[in-house]
Amino acid sequence: MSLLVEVIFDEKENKWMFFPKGEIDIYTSSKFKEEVLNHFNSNQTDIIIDGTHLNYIDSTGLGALISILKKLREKDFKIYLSNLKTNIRKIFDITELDKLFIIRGEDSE
Amino acid sequence: MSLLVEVIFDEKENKWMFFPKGEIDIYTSSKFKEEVLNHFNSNQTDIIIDGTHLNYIDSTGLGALISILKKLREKDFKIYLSNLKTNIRKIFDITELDKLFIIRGEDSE
Amino acid sequence: MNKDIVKLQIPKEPSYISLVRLTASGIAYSMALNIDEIEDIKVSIGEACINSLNFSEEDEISLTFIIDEEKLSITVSGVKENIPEELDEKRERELGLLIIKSLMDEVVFNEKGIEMIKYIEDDIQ
Amino acid sequence: MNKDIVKLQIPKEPSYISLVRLTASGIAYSMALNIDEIEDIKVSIGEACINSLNFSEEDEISLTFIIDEEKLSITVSGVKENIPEELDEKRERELGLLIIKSLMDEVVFNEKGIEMIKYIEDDIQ
Ligand SMILES: Nc1ncnc2c1ncn2[C@@H]1O[C@H](COP(=O)(O)OP(=O)(O)O)[C@@H](O)[C@H]1O
Ligand SMILES: Nc1ncnc2c1ncn2[C@@H]1O[C@H](COP(=O)(O)OP(=O)(O)O)[C@@H](O)[C@H]1O
Repeated sequence: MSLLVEVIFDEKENKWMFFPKGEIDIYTSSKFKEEVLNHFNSNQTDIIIDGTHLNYIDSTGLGALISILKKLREKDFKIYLSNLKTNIRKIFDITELDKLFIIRGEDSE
Repeated sequence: MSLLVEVIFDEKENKWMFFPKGEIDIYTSSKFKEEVLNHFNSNQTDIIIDGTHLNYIDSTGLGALISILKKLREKDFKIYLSNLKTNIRKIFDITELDKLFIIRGEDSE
Repeated sequence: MNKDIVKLQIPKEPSYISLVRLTASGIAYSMALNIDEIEDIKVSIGEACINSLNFSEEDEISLTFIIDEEKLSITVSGVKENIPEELDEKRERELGLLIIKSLMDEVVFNEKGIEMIKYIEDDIQ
Repeated sequence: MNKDIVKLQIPKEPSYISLVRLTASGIAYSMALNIDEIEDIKVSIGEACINSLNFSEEDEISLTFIIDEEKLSITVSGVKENIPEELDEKRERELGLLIIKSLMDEVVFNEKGIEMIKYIEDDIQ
């Protein structure tokens, strides 16, 4: 019923890595977006959002991700989603947002 | 939100051992009582009810235990409660049923 | 101060009481009550529902949660304090009331049922 | 056939939506729906509540769960199918409706809100 975000800067890959734990939902998504963009703004690189501990996402969470994606694209940076759980992968399927994001950690990679 | 009861006959101690997993509550307590008494009737010995995996008990569960206790006492057998979790131990405290049952696996033993 | 109200209504059936416990736990959890307090609320609301199941004249049990910064108040319809002498489970029902009175900070009975209050303490630990 | 009705009412506040999801999961779980179906219901009811939060004119969101042997029907008040053109989050709200329509077996909008139905399949696995 809440969200914690672990943030690591991966020096080797030169990317921000975010590990949201819990739920990116109406109650947490704007804080999540803010946190990701703050880190991005402090050091502009590609970013990875790892879904290993992400249990739930709703449309406001998708909106936050889209908004992040657009901000990064303006500066020609990429956003990767990795290790999404099946239930969350399903939401990306349904909404066809799997075409908008680079999804890693799957057969397709 | 349910109850599973594992039953073992301890040959060495010559006692029935019951391991309720889950909740002895209004929805499960009469079945629990029946299951315990069926085993007792098939082979009359002292019994141990182990609370290691018991998460919740309500007043109907207490009633079931009291009813089992009375049936056993009629035949001069004993009922032991072991390894109760703190939240469940608290209920026995409040209701003073700790005086009616032999509670094991604590400092007092 | 803002008061939030959550209402829940269930059929007067044993199988729905675990749902009430779940919902009550969720509310208590979101109020940042500690584990012991959440457990106290879960147990008390369970006992209130069992009582209502036995004594209410309605087909449903209605619950109201009033949430504010300093306390959680829960009312449960159909709960009776006076248990008929002739009832087989009289002592068992009395255990239920004893548990509620021990675990909640304030308990009031009225014509509609029971109101149970848990205060939120600033845990200094 | 018997129909059980559970009603839930929450303040129109983001912080109560996780409580709705929890309660809905509990109901779905007790109907012996499988994990995927429970998840579908949880996600859909979350989206319905977000929509209601945006578009309802009431101060509360009212939910009704009708439970029978073959299906679970959930109505949520204040949910609107037609999303105003000028809204910033128009596409986001449309994603919400798309998710509901994809995950539930039947979806009906009426003047009160939305009704969403999930049928219970006899899983032959
Ligand atoms: N000492 C006691 N304290 C509380 N409740 C008791 C006590 N003794 C009996 N009861 C009540 O009696 C019931 C079980 O006892 P019992 O008289 O053996 O009934 P049964 O015929 O169902 O076995 C329960 O409902 C229980 O609440
Ligand atoms: N391709 C799309 N599919 C679905 N929703 C989209 C899409 N593009 C934008 N949105 C919506 O726009 C919002 C985020 O995008 P953006 O225009 O960057 O807004 P913001 O100014 O909040 O960053 C979200 O509400 C999202 O729903």
